[in-house]
Amino acid sequence: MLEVEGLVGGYGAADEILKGIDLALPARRMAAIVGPNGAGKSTLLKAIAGLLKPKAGGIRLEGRALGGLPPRSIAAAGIAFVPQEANIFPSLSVRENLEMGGYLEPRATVAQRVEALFARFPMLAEKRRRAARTLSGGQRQILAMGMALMVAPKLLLLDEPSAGLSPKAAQGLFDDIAAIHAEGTAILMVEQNALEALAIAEDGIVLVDGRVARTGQAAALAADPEVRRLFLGG
Amino acid sequence: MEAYLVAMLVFAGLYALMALGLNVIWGLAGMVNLGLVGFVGLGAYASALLTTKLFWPMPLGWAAGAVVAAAAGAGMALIVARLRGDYLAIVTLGFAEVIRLVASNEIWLTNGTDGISGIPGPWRGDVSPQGFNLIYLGIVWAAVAVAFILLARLSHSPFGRVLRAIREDEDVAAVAGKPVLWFKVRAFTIGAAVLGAAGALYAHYNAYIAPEGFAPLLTIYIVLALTAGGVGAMRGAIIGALFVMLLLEGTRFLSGAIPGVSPVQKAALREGAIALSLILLLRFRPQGLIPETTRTKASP
Amino acid sequence: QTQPLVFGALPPLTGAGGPYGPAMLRAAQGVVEAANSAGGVKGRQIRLAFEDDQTNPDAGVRGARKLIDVDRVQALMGTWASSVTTAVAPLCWENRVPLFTVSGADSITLLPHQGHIFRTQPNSRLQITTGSNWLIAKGAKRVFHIAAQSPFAQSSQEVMTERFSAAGGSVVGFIIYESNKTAFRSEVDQIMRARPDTVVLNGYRPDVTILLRELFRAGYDGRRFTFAYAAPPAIFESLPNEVTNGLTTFQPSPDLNSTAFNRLKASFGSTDVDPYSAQVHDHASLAILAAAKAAEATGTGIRDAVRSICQGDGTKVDNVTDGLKLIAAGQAVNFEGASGPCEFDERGDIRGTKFRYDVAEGGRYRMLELA
Amino acid sequence: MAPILEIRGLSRRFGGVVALDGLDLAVRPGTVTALIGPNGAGKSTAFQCISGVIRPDSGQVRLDGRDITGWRPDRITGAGLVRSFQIARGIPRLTVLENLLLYGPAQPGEGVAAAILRPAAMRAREEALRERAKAVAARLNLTRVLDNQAAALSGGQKKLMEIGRALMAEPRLLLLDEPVAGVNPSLSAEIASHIASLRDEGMTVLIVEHHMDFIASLCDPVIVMAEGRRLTEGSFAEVAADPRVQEAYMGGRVHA
Amino acid sequence: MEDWRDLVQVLLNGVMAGSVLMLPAIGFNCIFAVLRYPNFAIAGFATIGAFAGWVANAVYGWPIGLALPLAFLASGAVALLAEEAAFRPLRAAGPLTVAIASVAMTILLENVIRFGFGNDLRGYDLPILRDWRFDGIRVNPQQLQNTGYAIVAAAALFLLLGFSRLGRAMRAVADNPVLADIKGVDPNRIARVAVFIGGGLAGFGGMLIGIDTSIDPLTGFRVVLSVFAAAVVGGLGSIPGAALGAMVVGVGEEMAGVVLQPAYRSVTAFLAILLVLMFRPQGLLGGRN
Ligand SMILES: Nc1ncnc2c1ncn2[C@@H]1O[C@H](COP(=O)(O)OP(=O)(O)OP(=O)(O)O)[C@@H](O)[C@H]1O
Ligand SMILES: Nc1ncnc2c1ncn2[C@@H]1O[C@H](COP(=O)(O)OP(=O)(O)OP(=O)(O)O)[C@@H](O)[C@H]1O
Ligand SMILES: [Mg+2]
Ligand SMILES: [Mg+2]
Repeated sequence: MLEVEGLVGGYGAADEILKGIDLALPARRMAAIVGPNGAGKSTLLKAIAGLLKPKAGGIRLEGRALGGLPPRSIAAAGIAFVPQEANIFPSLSVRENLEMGGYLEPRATVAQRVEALFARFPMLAEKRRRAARTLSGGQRQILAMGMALMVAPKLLLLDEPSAGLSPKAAQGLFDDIAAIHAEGTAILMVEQNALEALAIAEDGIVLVDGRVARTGQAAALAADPEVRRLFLGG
Repeated sequence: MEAYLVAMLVFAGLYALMALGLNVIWGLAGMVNLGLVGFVGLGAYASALLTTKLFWPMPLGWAAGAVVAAAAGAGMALIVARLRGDYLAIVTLGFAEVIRLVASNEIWLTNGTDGISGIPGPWRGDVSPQGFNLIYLGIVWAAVAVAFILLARLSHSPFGRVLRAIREDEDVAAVAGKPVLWFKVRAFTIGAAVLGAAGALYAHYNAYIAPEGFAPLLTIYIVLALTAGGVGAMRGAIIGALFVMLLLEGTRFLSGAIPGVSPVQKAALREGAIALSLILLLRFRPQGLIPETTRTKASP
Repeated sequence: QTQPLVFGALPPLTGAGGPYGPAMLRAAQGVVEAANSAGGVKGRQIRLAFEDDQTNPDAGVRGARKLIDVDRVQALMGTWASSVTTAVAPLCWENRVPLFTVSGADSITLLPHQGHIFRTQPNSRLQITTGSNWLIAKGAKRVFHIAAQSPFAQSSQEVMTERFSAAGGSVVGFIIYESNKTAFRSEVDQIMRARPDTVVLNGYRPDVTILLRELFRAGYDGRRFTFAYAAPPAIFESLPNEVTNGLTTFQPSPDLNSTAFNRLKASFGSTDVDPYSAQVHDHASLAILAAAKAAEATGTGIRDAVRSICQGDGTKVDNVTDGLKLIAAGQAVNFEGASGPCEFDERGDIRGTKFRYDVAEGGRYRMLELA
Repeated sequence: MAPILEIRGLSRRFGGVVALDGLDLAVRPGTVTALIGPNGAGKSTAFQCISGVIRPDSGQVRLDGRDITGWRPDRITGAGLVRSFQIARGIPRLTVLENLLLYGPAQPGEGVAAAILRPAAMRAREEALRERAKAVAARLNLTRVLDNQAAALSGGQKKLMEIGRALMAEPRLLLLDEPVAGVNPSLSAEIASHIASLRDEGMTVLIVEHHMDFIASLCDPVIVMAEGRRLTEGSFAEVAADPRVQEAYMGGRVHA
Repeated sequence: MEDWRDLVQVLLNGVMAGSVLMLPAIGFNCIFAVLRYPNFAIAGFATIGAFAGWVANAVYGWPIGLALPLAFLASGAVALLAEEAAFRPLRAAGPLTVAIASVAMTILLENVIRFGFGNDLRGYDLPILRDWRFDGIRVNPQQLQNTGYAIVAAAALFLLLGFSRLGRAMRAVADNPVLADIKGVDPNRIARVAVFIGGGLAGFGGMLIGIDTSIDPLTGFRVVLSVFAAAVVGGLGSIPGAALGAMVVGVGEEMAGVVLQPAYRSVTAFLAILLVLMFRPQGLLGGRN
């Protein structure tokens, strides 16, 4: 469903952070991307989501070229993205943040999904009227995830969704991700909590220095001693 | 023609000095100061009054102009310590208006809107008008050079580094162990001193000052000069001042060449052209002519 | 001698003086054209260079520098704001360029100008004394003086207090206001509370327009008295007649049947002549005639010749065409201008001016008297 | 041994939210103490109050027995306590190197006269700080990006710089707020061993973290917070065995 | 002050003065709320609106009720043009750079008007009504009506921003334009809406100023300081804040005669501003950022 071919891109003068990425994600599949800090994982997701103009190479969703489209068009094409940083609207209330998550959805659906999310995350319900800037680090992370769940995307891009979550919350989050995936959504997820991520994903991708270093079945990668030593911390 | 060019270079030097002063406060420390003309005015009045009423020697008057403005700058920094960005802008704007209104209304001290005339200039009257012009050109640009060297050193020192940090995130600078208020006060004081000195030099060149001379128009010119040159870079302040002076004066000659328009329309075209050039400059060089660069490299 | 003779004008074309400057410049240009068609000064054509002083001393000084150093003008004319005039005055005398001005501040001619300043505007003390005397004669007892902050607000007040108390009346209130504002309601309330029979509006066009409107709204029905420059005929375009009816203005004026004034009026066509344009008309005429009269058409020559062409027993002339002809013929002339007889005392102040008083009626001015 | 940091009855509310509700805790010198607790327990708020960035409503913070409640942040830093921010707050337009140098203490060049005259003392100090900064950067895998503006860092690199800056200040007591969230596991293991060696050199560290392996390998004791109060304290094994902690925090699954 | 009525009168005068500043201040804050930069070109937009309305009213004889919407549309369109041509490419360089460019834009617009219309003062074709008097206190029906216009516009905009989908999107773009884009909002479209409304309100307000006084190329420039002050005191980006701030500045200025002298009008207003900011550095109704 998602195909990335020879993708080269970056920021301004540093325009070769990604040095030729090839990957393919079939429909309904989940892949976890792992790799050292600064490898280009977030850059890859940003490129797919339309935040960066690729310098070379192509990105296609169901055969349709996405390269060069603005983020909103990519969102409309069915890709939801949760960025690693700056992933909430600080001065909007929690409720409004969720509503913004469903900006492209019909009104009735939005109201319904907000209630569903409040039921799933009581913390959000409790703070629904508070400005998002007052949330703690972990609470923000949950809100960001909640915003992505306001739509029913074909492909979900997650950049370190579990960062800053307590073990319990992280576990809940991974359960949720697995559930969303089970409902048929394709997921591309960057995680430093690599063992957890590889445990629920089907495919694994190791990104090093702007290149795909290894790909394969998630379980196989997680078991590979070389990969463990270099990227998974033991 | 030469006399005119020299005179305009004197003005450009005075503007450059003001832009340098503003750059310390705004460019480095990030405190928006739209009241710079107030500090310029304070310096001008202090020096003019001391030299004409108390007959202080000129250099002492200039120094006093700088000191008075610096004191006001320190006070301002203390008062507005909690304010940021645009909130600071309105307070400083207001400050300049207050200075102008006090100068207009407190006639016993400032001679009101009549202004103060007969302010002495070095060797003025002893040498030819052009001789005086040249002497003043030397004095003003020497002042610019000294200010530039000192301020560039400040800017590239650890002191400048802390100011830049404060400009972007006060909390972090505080957690880094820097007394934020004390840094702000020093930056404002230094910048205001330069502005005050510029004002004093201005007064003794024109021989006359009046409250209307310290209207917001001058602030606009200097702010435009600094932005055109590049906020944060000391060289930018000087280049920007020269650029603005070139625009102000160059447009005179261009607008003179347009046929078929009335004088008011010419004046409108000229001012419009100045504004448009600045907009275009920013449009194509948003960081100004000399963008701020960092000097501290890992491998020198 | 084929080089043209250059004069410089420095009127406010933008900024607070913007409503006045353009007409002032036009008046000067008209005179220069007339002189050129009359053959110029000793065969030399005249060029009028001008710069906008932006109603700001800083810009004024830069403009004056350009006129003096680049255009090499032999005379400067048409400075309006007192601060601009005072700022450019030192440049003028240092460079031996006479300066003709309409600024009213008393202090201007007190500068050490070595004869370089000629002021066609009666100084503010004289104007306000004359105006006060007239009001007293018309029976004003309780006057309110409201003045824009300017170099003569304070001295006007001193004169008025002195005049009115000497005549048994009083100045029942005095306000200096900031002119660059859009609302003066509380000021008007203060006037209403003082119950004056006369309000003297000592400001400029934009603020006087607002004050008149506000006085009308508040229901003030006493006399309103102001300078003609603050309420020139153009004011009828920005205020309805109900508001302006009864407004009295005064201005220094030539004899009623002054041909100079009428000619200027005709050349202005639809727009009306305000006192400042009349004065600048005379600036240009004086400079041209003086240049023709002087041995050498330089700044110093002009400075020294001005008094010889505008006072004395020469043939009365009211325009440059006739004047140039007579001077070329070696005759003495006495120029009488559109703003008055143009006679200067030793400080450069205008002397012996008459004043005219008009009242607004149905969207135009009717002259009350000339005194 | 007397605690280096002691907190008594610290309370802070935001509007209707009680973020801290009478927090008591003590950190013994020479330890790496962990502060853990569910999201929203008040850990970061506690750091804000301790470091002087916000004022507590009531309660006391003592450093070496000295009451530092309500001090300005720079004074607290001067007294030897430095904290990092949970959501990395690099000075965006300074380079990584400059960000690190900024935290260097005792730079005489921060005075106006010295900045202009550039005495040898200033240059020497600058050189020393620069060497330190490079060493710190090397430890944190930041050498390659030293000349990058802080805004041009990856998420994880920002967090690493956050740790690096705090280290530059050479504090006696270091407060780290989720230092390794978003940091690659291999690197976070290295960071753990670096912190351990700093402890051995005499530094005291208080860490908020959610990574259990990191805490288990490094921290003793572990203080658990919930709802603005201290819930319990003990070795990692002790608190991990506490059913209340498991229920509120661990969610039953522990990687250790 | 001899009488309580005098005090009431001063307050009332302040409200009248403030209501003239209100719409431009709201326009200013409307643009600030989304784009986060102070747009000083609001002065130019006000002048454009005043002149557009004047042309319609005095030249073509339109009634004021029709000329006012035209003033809104004309200045809104000019604001949009200025934004797209000049400011948008600068946004990346930071709010202050845009602010400076907007000062230049004001000078440019002032001179465009001057080129076309000269410096003459002009008035609308409108009778001037006498004040109503209540127990010695005077109110002018026209000024009251202007206050009414301003309040209605403020309320409408407040409701729009606070409760509609568009309003939410506007605030979201203000907070985090990139994230808004990711969620499907076109930040540029939202910015255009805000700029159009803000510029339009400024023009509408400019015309009200013209109705109350008279117009010339400096009409907007004369009030820009007070407008900016009103926006800041009320809290940057806050619509009701701008309305409240305008009242504070208006009353502050009218108090000049009571506190100091009328010549110190700006000073009293400034002191009021300083006082407010001392206690609320983010303005009366401003949120923290
Ligand atoms: N400025 C604020 N205004 C209102 N509420 C706030 C504010 N700051 C924090 N809170 C609330 O206080 C509580 C504690 O927040 P804090 O950031 O201290 O949590 P934490 O323990 O650090 O959580 P995490 O592990 O998720 O970072 C949270 O419920 C949070 O929403
Ligand atoms: N805005 C930017 N401008 C220039 N360079 C950038 C920018 N953002 C990131 N980089 C650089 O691009 C490289 C890749 O960054 P990216 O954010 O993709 O890393 P990552 O793999 O997501 O790392 P992490 O796990 O730390 O989040 C890094 O070296 C970083 O320094
Ligand atoms: Mg990343
Ligand atoms: Mg936290």
